[in-house]
Amino acid sequence: MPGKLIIPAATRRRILKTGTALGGLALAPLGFVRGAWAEEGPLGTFPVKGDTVKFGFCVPQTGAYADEGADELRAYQLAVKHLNEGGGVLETLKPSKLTGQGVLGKKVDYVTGDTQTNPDAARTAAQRMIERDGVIMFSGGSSSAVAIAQQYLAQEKSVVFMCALTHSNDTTGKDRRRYGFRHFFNAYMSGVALGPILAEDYGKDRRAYHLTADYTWGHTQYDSMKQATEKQGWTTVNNIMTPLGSTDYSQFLTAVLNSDADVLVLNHYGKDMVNSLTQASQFGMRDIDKNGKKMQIVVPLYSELMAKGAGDNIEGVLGTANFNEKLDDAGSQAFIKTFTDEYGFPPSQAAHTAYVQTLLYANACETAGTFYPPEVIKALEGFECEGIGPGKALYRAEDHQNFHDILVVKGKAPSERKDQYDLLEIVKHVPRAEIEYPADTFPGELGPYKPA
Amino acid sequence: MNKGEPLLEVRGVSKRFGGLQALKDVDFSVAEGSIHAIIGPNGAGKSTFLNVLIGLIEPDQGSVTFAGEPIRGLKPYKIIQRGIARVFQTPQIFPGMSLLQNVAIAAVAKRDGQFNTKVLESLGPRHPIVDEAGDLLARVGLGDYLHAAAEHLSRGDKRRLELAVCLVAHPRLLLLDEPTAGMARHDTNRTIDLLKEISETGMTKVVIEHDMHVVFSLAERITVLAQGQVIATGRPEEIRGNPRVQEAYLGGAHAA
Amino acid sequence: MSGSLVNALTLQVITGLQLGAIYALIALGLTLIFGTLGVVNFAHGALYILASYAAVLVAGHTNFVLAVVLVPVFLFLVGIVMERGLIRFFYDRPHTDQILVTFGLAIVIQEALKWAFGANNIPFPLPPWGNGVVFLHEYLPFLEGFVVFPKWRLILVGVSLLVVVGLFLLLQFTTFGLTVRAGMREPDMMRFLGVDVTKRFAVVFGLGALIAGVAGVFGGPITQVSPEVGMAILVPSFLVVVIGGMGSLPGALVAALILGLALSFSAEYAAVQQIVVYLIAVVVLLVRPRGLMGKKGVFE
Amino acid sequence: MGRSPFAADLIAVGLFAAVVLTMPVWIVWIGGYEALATKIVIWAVFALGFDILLGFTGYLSFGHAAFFGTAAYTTGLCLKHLSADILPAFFITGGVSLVVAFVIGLLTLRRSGIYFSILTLAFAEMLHAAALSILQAYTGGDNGLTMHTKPELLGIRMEGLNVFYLAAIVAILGFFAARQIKRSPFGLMLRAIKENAMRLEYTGVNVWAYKMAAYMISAMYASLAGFLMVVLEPYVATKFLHWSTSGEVVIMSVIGGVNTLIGPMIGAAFMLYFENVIQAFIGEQWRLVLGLVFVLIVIFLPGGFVDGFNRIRRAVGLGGRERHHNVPDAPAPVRENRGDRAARQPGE
Repeated sequence: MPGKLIIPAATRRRILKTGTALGGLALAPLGFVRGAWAEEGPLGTFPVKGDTVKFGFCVPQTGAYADEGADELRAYQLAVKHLNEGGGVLETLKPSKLTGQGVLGKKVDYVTGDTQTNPDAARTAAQRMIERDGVIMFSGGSSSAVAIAQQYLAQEKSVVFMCALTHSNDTTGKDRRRYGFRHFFNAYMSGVALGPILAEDYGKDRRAYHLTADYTWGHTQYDSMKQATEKQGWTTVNNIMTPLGSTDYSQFLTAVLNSDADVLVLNHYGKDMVNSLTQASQFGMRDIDKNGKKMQIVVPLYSELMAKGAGDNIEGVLGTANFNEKLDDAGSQAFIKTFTDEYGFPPSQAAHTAYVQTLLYANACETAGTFYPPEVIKALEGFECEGIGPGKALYRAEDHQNFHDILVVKGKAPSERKDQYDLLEIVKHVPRAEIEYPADTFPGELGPYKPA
Repeated sequence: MNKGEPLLEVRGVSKRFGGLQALKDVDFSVAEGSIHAIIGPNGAGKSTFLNVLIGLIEPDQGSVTFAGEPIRGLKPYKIIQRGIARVFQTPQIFPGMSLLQNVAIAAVAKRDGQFNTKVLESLGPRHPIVDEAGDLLARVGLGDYLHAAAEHLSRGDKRRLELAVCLVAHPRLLLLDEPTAGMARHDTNRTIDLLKEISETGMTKVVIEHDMHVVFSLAERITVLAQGQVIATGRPEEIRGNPRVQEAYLGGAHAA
Repeated sequence: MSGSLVNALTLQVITGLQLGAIYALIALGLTLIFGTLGVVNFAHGALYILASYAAVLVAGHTNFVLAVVLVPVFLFLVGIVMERGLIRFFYDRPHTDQILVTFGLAIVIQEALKWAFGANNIPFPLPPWGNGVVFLHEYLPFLEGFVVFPKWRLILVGVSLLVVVGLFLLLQFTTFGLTVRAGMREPDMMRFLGVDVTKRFAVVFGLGALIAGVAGVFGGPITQVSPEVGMAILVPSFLVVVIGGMGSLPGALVAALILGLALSFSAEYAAVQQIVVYLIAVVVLLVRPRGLMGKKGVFE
Repeated sequence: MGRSPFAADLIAVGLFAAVVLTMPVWIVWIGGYEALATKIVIWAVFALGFDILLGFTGYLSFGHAAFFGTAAYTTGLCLKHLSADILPAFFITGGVSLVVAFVIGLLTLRRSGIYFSILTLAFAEMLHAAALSILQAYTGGDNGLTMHTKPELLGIRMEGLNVFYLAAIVAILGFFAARQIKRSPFGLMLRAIKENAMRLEYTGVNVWAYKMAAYMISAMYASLAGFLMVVLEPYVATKFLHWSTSGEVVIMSVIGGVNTLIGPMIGAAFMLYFENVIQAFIGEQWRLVLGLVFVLIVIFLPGGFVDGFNRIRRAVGLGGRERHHNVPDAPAPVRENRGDRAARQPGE
């Protein structure tokens, strides 16, 4: 990291060995000073033996999110390839210490596991990677529950976890962990980004009805949307917490139709979103007028893969995204191009975040000059870079949330689509500055660098 | 003729199933130590009557007294625990278990009552309960198949096994629902001998039977049921000559 | 105020009807197969989603009407193959084995569909004639103002009614139906009488699958088409069968209606909705030991 | 009633103990790892208890997740809010589980067969729905119950092998207890329930009390497993209450061999091993393969792995019991009919 003193691990060990007797006592209060570790003793899966280093990629291979998992896995494999052979975002990332010849002189290898979109199964799979395969870092996930469960495991085992798809405020809020990092944006940012656009497009005098998936992500998404839209002058008519994984929303949609609301906000993700959106449009909610205005549907968080499942129903529906394959900055382009060359179709935002997370971790190892987790964590904390997407991206030290520009997107009409992947158009780049919030907005404890 | 006080006393029992009057004002009593047969045409209410006795069916009216205490309305297992046992029309045994286990279950139920929590005790080969079960099985003529699964027995042997299950509890009153139904003559005679042999112990028995050969070789008293009512009770020779009984059977034949 | 109450009630009743309709369709097939063959088919949900996928393919390449015709026939054949190839070996096995083997089959079908079509939904667009909404206030004079309902869902209710009536006619007025009904009442007697039930078994199983096929075609656009929908729909459908009484066709219909209405009327209290559904099951089974219209001794 | 029960027992339990206690060593040889070994042992406890209900009494519960999950949540809440020591959590969880098992048992055991299964399922699903919705303030909802606690036992940190040996001791004691129950007068009654509950009632036995006892014992095994799960990993997933958890223990029991005690535990080991080790070799389609394996086992090995083992023993002339069915789930008359039906059907 620029501007900070970096002592190579070996030297540091020598220096500190001389004072081991005092070390334990004296260094405790200095715990937050970089380089002041008593010793890089074995911790978690550290040290890395042999001339390869293993990463663990734990993605859903079965269950509802298997396609997103598959896309994540493609991105991970691409990231490993680039780390070992160069190319891709390695050429745009700044500042970067990545060489394109492995990490810290070791060739990168990986193992995979299946989260089954089930926190318990995900933890068991991650434990296999840690205990048997000795991975130095693991990454993945496609639900906040899985990500949070993995983060806690990461902390218990002192192995860094780089979250992929998780949008809940909790991941870097009340459940933030020292060993977990999230590049993906969150529900709060979605609300802040979407609010002004909604007011602009649909007017300030709107009455919103929310259907919210009944779990913490849904709740935070609802809170954020409510706050952001009410700030624009909207009224919140009602909110129904719908059971997670419902197949039929008609009973809720009936209630919406029966109210005087003229906007329907679907705080659903994945299949819930596809179901509720499709069914809402079957209920004619995209064609009818309420209060003299055309009724609108809003989906705060988009997923391209799921949007595909919703077919024509996404037309004109506003939402947010972390990434889109039409971004034209150098970093995004480098990723999109190499990914498309490799697999023949453009990457999803899940793939993007998975790819970026792997690179950011590897770069942190190079920066720290060691795989020793506390050092790597410190290298990531407060790390700011560009060239992984639009604008500059910052890993905030206080909550391990990455801040970068995000997108407001809109579903395309079938007639405007160029191919089957061309589903969303970018309505607005929302700059990082607009969506930043104080770290104590969602209070939480990161926990220690080293287990007590 | 009575050997002693009535062991079982039934007064005015009635039971109606929807439109069918299954039992009507039935009085019945059995003296301790006697063998009492219940006969009657099909659908006379004989099995329903036995079911009332053991608590499977609660009567609409009437009282049932066993050994001087009312038992009507008690749970079946509580009635059984007072010293009644029943052999069913279709043999009710524990099919997947060995003969020894079948009898041991009843022996445990006798020894420990309706519920036990004896998990520390092991029922090994030399356990007294197992020994007792073995002896009894030998007595009913099943001593050669102690370890066979009960489901492999012939129908007659199953009935004998069920009898052993009942006898091991040393009931004061044994209810038998057509104990020889479907048996060959040879088996029937063996069963009659067996029942007579047990009678030596002074066990009271109530037998439902179609086979008049069995009825007249066993019973000391006979009660005739027809359309849910008692139409006659008496010694075999009295019943044989009773015109109402003849009428009931013939009437039944007409109806059928 | 009272007008909007009438509106709300009407909508909720209609919603309940159509929610029940899809459960009823699946439950009918389940309970028909159970009642006649004594087999608990946990793969029934998988048959439903198989039909949805087939319908998407057929409708996508030709048109929806053809799917309505072809898919149930396809499912009928699938049902016969399933019965002849697998289920018939399980007639003399315990119910647990039947449940487990069909459950295993459901997993296989689900995973095979995932392999072929991916885990995500594939869009199932409504045919043009089924799209849009019906203005209920034009038909129901007691409604005030503006009340709409999706046309497709009303079609679904109609289709369910047709299937129910068709099944009733089939069972009531044909010799085939006579044997099936006799088989449902006294399976052992039928065998004893030497009626060749085996052949009819396959047809009954096919018929159950066919009904799942109809459900898959018309329900697919609502429940969506993705592999795990089969499992998701099985649990409530099975609940419907049990609440109605195992093997009872009218019981299944009544139970489906009750469940649909319960879901519809508890929508505003969604947090307890799932609890309400299971509570209904518990109360029914505790009050009526064999479900609403179950027979004694069946599956106990 | 075996030949020389005591010696046979010592050998059986001793052998079992040896296999379990050395598991962390040998599981590595076959591509496993320590945490997997612990999970296998914990699920084995769950499956073992399940066999006391399903195997002995023939009652098929589709809702055992209720006990596994409730225990896990209770333990989690105790560890999180009360003390990191697992002893208070152990006793509180035990108490809560007893109450829950008694209440659910009281209501569900009034029915038998599929109606019992559905009632148990309904109660478990109600708890699951409640954990996800109205109780999420306590349970953490879909995110699961997370905590920073590091569980300990009287000052010893419970992690890694410590948890394994705790679970292993529970499993060995549990196995010993289950075997003892099986051959005790009490266990004889439980097995008689499955064979013919009506005959048992008319033998003067309070069948309901035995069913309740078996249900409670089985629920306590499940609760112990749930407790151990949270000691192993201080995290509770809502999945623990989901019907798929109940389903998993049924599957384990059946593919292992119901009413064999050892079978369900083997089934548990197989499932977890497949899900976590073999899975990685197969890749994305592992569940398709598992489904096929599962179907084949149900078709060709009706008595599960234990049945397969016995068949091999018979084939090489070592004897071994013949088993026709996993679960004799119906009273004798019904089964006889079914047997007749098979005999009468042509072409089978």
